[in-house]
Amino acid sequence: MDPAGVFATSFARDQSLIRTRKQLICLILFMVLLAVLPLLVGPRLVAVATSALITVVVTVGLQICTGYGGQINLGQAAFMGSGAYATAVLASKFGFPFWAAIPLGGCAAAAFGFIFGLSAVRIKGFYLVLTTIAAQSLFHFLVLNLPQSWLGGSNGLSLEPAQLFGYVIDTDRSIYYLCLVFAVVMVAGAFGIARSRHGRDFVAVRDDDVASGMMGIDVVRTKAMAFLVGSFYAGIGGGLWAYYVRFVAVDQFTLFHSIWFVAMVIVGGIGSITGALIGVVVILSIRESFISLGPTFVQVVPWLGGDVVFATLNIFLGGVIAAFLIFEPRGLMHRWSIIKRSYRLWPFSY
Amino acid sequence: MSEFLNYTINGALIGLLYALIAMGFIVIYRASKVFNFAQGELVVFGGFVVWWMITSIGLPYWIGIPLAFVAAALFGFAIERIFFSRLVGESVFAMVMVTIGLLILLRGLILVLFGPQVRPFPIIFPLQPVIIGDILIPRSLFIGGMITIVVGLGLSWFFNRTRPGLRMTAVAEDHQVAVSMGISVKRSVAFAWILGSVLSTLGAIIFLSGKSVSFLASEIGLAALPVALLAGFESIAGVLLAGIIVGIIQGLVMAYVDPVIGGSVGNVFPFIIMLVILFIRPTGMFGWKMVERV
Amino acid sequence: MKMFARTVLAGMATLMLAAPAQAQTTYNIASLADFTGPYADVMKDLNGARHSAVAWWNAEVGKDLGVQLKMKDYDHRYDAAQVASLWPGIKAELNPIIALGVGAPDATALQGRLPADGIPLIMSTAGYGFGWKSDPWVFNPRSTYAHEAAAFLEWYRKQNNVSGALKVAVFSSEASPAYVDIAKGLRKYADENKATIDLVEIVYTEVQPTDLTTQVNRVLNKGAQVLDVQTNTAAVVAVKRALQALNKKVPIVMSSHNGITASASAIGGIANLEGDYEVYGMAMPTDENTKSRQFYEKLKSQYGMKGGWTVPTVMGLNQTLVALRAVEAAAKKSGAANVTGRGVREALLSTTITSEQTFEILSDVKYTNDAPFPTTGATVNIGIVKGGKYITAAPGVAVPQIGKW
Amino acid sequence: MEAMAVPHGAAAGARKRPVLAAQDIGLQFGGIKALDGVTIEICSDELVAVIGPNGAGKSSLMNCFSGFYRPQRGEIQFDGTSVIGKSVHQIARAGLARTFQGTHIFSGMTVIENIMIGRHMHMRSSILDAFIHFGRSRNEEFAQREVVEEIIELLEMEAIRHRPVGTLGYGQRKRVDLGRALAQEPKILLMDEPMAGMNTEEKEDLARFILDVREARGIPVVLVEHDMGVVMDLADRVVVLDFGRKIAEGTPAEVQRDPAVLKAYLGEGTR
Repeated sequence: MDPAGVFATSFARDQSLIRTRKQLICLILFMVLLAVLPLLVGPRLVAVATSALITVVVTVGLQICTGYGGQINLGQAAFMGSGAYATAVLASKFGFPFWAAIPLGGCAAAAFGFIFGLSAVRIKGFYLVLTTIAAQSLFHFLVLNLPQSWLGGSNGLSLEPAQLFGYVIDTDRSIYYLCLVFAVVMVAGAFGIARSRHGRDFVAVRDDDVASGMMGIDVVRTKAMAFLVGSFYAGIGGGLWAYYVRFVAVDQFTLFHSIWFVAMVIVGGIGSITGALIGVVVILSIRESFISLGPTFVQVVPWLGGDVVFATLNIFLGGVIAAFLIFEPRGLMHRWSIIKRSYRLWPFSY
Repeated sequence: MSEFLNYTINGALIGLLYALIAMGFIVIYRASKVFNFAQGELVVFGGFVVWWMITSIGLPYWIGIPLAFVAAALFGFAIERIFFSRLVGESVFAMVMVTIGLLILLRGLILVLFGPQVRPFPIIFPLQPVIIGDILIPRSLFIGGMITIVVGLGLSWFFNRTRPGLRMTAVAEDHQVAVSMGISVKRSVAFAWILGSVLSTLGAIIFLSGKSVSFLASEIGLAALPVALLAGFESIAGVLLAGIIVGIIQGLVMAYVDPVIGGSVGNVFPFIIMLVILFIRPTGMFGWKMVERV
Repeated sequence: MKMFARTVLAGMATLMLAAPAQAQTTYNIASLADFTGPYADVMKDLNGARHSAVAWWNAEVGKDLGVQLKMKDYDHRYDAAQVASLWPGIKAELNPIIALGVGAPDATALQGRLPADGIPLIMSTAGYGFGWKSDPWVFNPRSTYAHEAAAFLEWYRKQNNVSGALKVAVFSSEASPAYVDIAKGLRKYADENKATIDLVEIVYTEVQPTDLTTQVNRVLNKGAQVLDVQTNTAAVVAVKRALQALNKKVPIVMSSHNGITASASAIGGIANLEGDYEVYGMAMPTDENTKSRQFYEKLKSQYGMKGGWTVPTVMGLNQTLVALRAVEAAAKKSGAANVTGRGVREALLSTTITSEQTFEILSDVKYTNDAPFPTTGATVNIGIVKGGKYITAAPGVAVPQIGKW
Repeated sequence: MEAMAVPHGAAAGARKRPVLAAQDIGLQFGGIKALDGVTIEICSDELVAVIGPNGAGKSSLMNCFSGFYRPQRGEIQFDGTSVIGKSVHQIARAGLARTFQGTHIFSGMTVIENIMIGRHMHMRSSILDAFIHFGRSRNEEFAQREVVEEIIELLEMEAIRHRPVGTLGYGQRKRVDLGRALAQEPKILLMDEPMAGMNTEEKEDLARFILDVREARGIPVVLVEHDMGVVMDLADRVVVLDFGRKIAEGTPAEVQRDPAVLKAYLGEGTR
C-alpha cells in the first residue's frame, strides 16, 4: 500500500522497491552508514556487524527457501557448513582465490542440498524438513568419517586469509568489507528473485500447489529451485565464514544453528526479504547486547554472579520467540506493514 | 549365531522405544497434520519431571510416576492452549514453524526450571537383564517394549474401534469434514497434545531408567523421525512394526558395520533409511493413501 | 615560567622516587566462559576459581611485582560464531595480555588470528590431537586426553601384573570431533605399543546412549580388561549400568570432564562407581589433605572462592595459575611496566612452571615450540573409588610418548 | 450470441476441428465409478456447458481434462495430442486453463501478482536473470505487466489491482481467478462451477464477463455449472452427466426437453 498521494505513473515505478524520494534517501543513507560503519564504531561492533552480514546471507537464503517457497529447512547450517568446507578445500588445497572459492562453495552447498532435496520436493507436504535433518546428521558423519586428507576429519581445516591484488584481507575491517560486498550483492539478488517470476512462483507453490500446476508452473521444479537457491545462499555464507574465522570445524554447523536461523526468519516475518534482515538484526542484537552488557552487569552487581546474569539470556530469547509465536506468528515485518498501512489510512481502519 | 540373534532382539527393543517416541509424534500429526519438532524436548521435560518428583522430592514411585504423567498431561494441554489453539485457521506451515520456535523455548524453560546439571534418573525397571540361553536382554527395554506394544495396540484399538477415537480419526482425515460432522477439532487437537506429552514421558521413563537425564536426551526425538516416516505418520499399529524394522537394521549395522569402517554409521543409519523411504515410498508402509481432490 | 617548570620537575622527581613502592601497572585477562551453553553447569566453579586465583595473585605476588591483573568475563555459549564476534571487542576494549578459554570453540575461532593479535590463550582442558601444531598460541596445561588415558593404561597394566597386552575397549561418540580425537589418539597409542596394549574395539554410541548392555557384553567377550569412557557422564552411567546388569566388575576409566564426582552425581551415588578410575594431569579434588587442597582452602577463606572443591574448580585453577605464573615470569624478565601478550607467550615457552608454583595442581609445565601442551615430563594423577570413598590411587604417573595422529 | 447450435458427432468433426476431445473415458475410485464411458468433444469457438446433479462426475471430468486425475480407460486429446499421463503443468502449458470451484487463488498476493502468475508460462527469464534483476528480468516484467493491465481493464479491476486477494469479496476473487486463467492465453478455458456461492448480481456480472471474454478472445469455454438458468443463457451446447455417464447432449432447448435429463434432475429433487 502506497502512501496517500503516491500513484504509480509507470510500471517501473510501480515495480520498484523504492517508490518515494524519502525511501530512496533512507536507502542511500543506510548504504553509506554500512560503508563507513567500521570507521565509526569499535572493533566489537564491527565484528558483530560482520557476523550479522554472514548470518544475513544465510538467513535470506532460508527465507527464499522457507518463507517464499514454503519448504521448511532444518539443515541450513549443514549447507552453510558444506559451503564453508568446499571453500576451505578449494582455497587451501587447490589455491583458488576467494572470489572463485566462495561462489563455488555456494554451488557445492547447492549440490549437496540437491541430493537431499530431490527426494522430498516430489512429495506433497513438509517432508523436506525430514531430509534436511538427515542432511544435518549426514554432513556431520561424512566430515568426520571421510578420509582425513579430504576434509580434515575431526581436525578441521584452516585456510589462509583472502587476498585481492596482493592486499591481504585479514583485519577486522577488511573482512567486514569483504562480507559487506557479498551480503549486498546477495541481498540485492534476493530482492531481484523475490520480485521476479521465480519469486512469484515460489509463493504460488507455497500457497496453493494445485492452482500453481494449473498455471503451468512445474511444482516440483519450483520447489527444488527454491531449495537450491536457499542452500546456495547458505554456501555463500559458509564461504564467508571460512574466510572470517579461517578455520572450519564440523561443530560450527550444528542442528541448533539451523534452528536459530529458522527462529530469525520467524521473528522477522515469513515471506519477506526485509523480514529476514530484521530477524537477524533483532535476534543478534538481543543476544549480543546481553553478552556485551553481561560483564558490566556482573561487575556492578557482583553478588548475582555471571551464571545467573547470563542464564537469563536463554529465558529472554525464548520469551521473545514465544511472544512472536503467540502474538505475531507472521513476524515483525507483518506488524510493520500493518502499522504503516493503518497510519496511511488513518482515520480509517483498514 | 546367538550373537546375531542378540543384536536383532536388542535392536528390535530399541526400535520399539523409538516407536513409542514416534507414537507421540504421530498422535499429534494425525490430529493437526503438524510435525512436532519439539518432541525430543517433551521427552526431556518428562524425564526431568520424573527426576524431580522421585529423586529430588523423594516421592515413592507409585505416587511420583502417576504425578509425573499428570504433570506431562497438563504441560501438553498448556502448550496446545497457549500456542496451537490460537493458530486455528492458520496454515499447517505456520504451525510447524511454531513447533520449531517451541523447541528453543522449551530448552530455555527446562534450563531455568531444572538447571543445567546432568541429573540421575531413578531406576524404574530392575537392572538385571533377562537372560534366555546365550541371549541377554536389558530389562528396561524388555519391559518397555512390552509396554510399548500394549500401548500401541491399545491406542490403535482406541482410534479405530471406540467412538471418541473414531471421531478423532475423522478429524485426522479431514478437518472440514470433521467440523461438518459436528466434531470439535480443537478438543481433538488438545487431546492429541496431552497424549503426545504423556507418551513422551513414558518414553523418557523407559529410555532413561537408571541412567541420567540432561538435554542430550532430546536427540531421541530426531531418532524417532525415521520410524514415524516408515509408518507413514498415520498408523499407530504400523509404527510398532516400523520401529522394530528400523531398530533391527540399526542394531545390526552398529554391530557389524561400525567396527569395519571405524566410525559411527549406525547412528546415522536411521536417517539413511529415511532418505531411502522418501525416494521409494513416501507414504510409508501403512500410510493412508488418499487421492488429492481438487 | 621558570618557577613553574622547576615545580613540575620537582613533582615528577617525587613521583618517580615513589614509584617503585606504589606504582602498579594494571593488565587485563579475558575470561571466556560458557554460562548459557552446554557447559553452564560447571561454569560457576570453574569461573569462580579463576577469579579467586587472580585475587590471590594480585595480593600475594603481583603487589610485590608491581603488577595488578583485572579479569573480565565473556559468555560465548560454547559457540565459535559467538567467540568470533566477541573477540575483536575484547581485544580493543580490554587489550588483554592473556586469555582463558573453555574448549574447542575458543581454540577453533581464535587460533587463526591469535598470532597477529599477540595474545596467548590458555585452555582449561587437556590437549587434543587436532591442536597439535607447532608454534602454538593456544596452550593446554595438560597433555592430551589420549596421553592421559595411555598413562593410566600403562600404570594399570603394571599394577595388575598383566603379562602380554592389556585389553582395552574405548567408548566414544561422533557427537563431537573432540571425542573422535581422543579415540584416534588411543588408536595411535595402541598401534605403537602392540605388545602392551590391545585396543579391542572403539564403540561409537549416541551422546545419551539408549542401552549399552550388548556393546559392553561384546567387548567383555573380547576380553576387555579396562573400559575407557572419556566422552561424557551419560556414557559413563550407561556403561556402568550395563556392567551392573551383566554383573561384571571391569574398571571404567574416566577423564576430567566426566570424572568420578560428576559421574557419581549423574548416576546417583558414588557407591555405584566402586573400583572405577579417573585419570588426568592435575590435582584430584579428593578429601585428602594435599598441598593443592590447602591452597584451595586459603582461596576460600581469604580470596572469595565460590566454587566447591571439584574438578571444574581445579580446571579453573590450573589454567589460571599457568597464566598467572607466565605473567609473573614475563614481568620479572621485562619489568612490570612492559608486559605484553607476546612477552607472556615468550615466558610460557622459555620458563618451566614448577609444580610448586601451581601448588601441585599441575606437574612441572614445560612448553616447547612443537606442541601446545607439555610433551615431556608431564605426569597424571589417578583417582579411584575405594570403599565408597574417592581417593588418589597413584600420584605423579609419567605420561608416555605418543606420535602425532 | 451465437444462436445456432453446433451439431455434434462426425459431421461436426469434419467441419470444425475439435480442440478437446474425450473418447470413452472411465475413472474409478476404489469400487466407485466416477466416470463411465464419457465421450465429449469441444470445438473451437464454442461454449459447452456440462451439467448434472451432484456427484454426476462433472468435476471428475474437469480433473481428467486438466491432468489431476488419470482416467483408467479411454483417451483424451487436446489440440491434437494425448494428455493421458501428462502432468498438470504440462497440460496447462499446452494451452489448457481452468478456474476452480471454490477458491484456489493465491490469497496472500495482490490482484496484479495473481494475474502475473497466469503469465508464468510466457516468461523466460532464468533465476540468474532474476538475481541480476536489471536487464532481462525487469524488461520481461514490464512487458508482461502490459498484458496483465489489459486483462485488468477487460475485467474492470483497475480499482483493486493492488489489493491482496485475501481481502476481496467472493465475486471479485472469482474475477481474479478468471483473469488469471485468461492471462495464460489458453486455447481452451474450463470453468468449474464459477457461479457457485454467488448472489444474483455477482452471477450476472460474471456471466457478462464470460461473454465478453468469448467475444474478445474467441476462446472455447467448457462451463461446469449447477445453475440451469445460467447455462441456458450462455451455452451453445449442453452435455448432461448423471452417475458418471453422459445421458444427453444438445442445444439448451433440446436438453431441457429431454426426458432423461428431467428424470435425473427431478430424481435429485426428490432424493
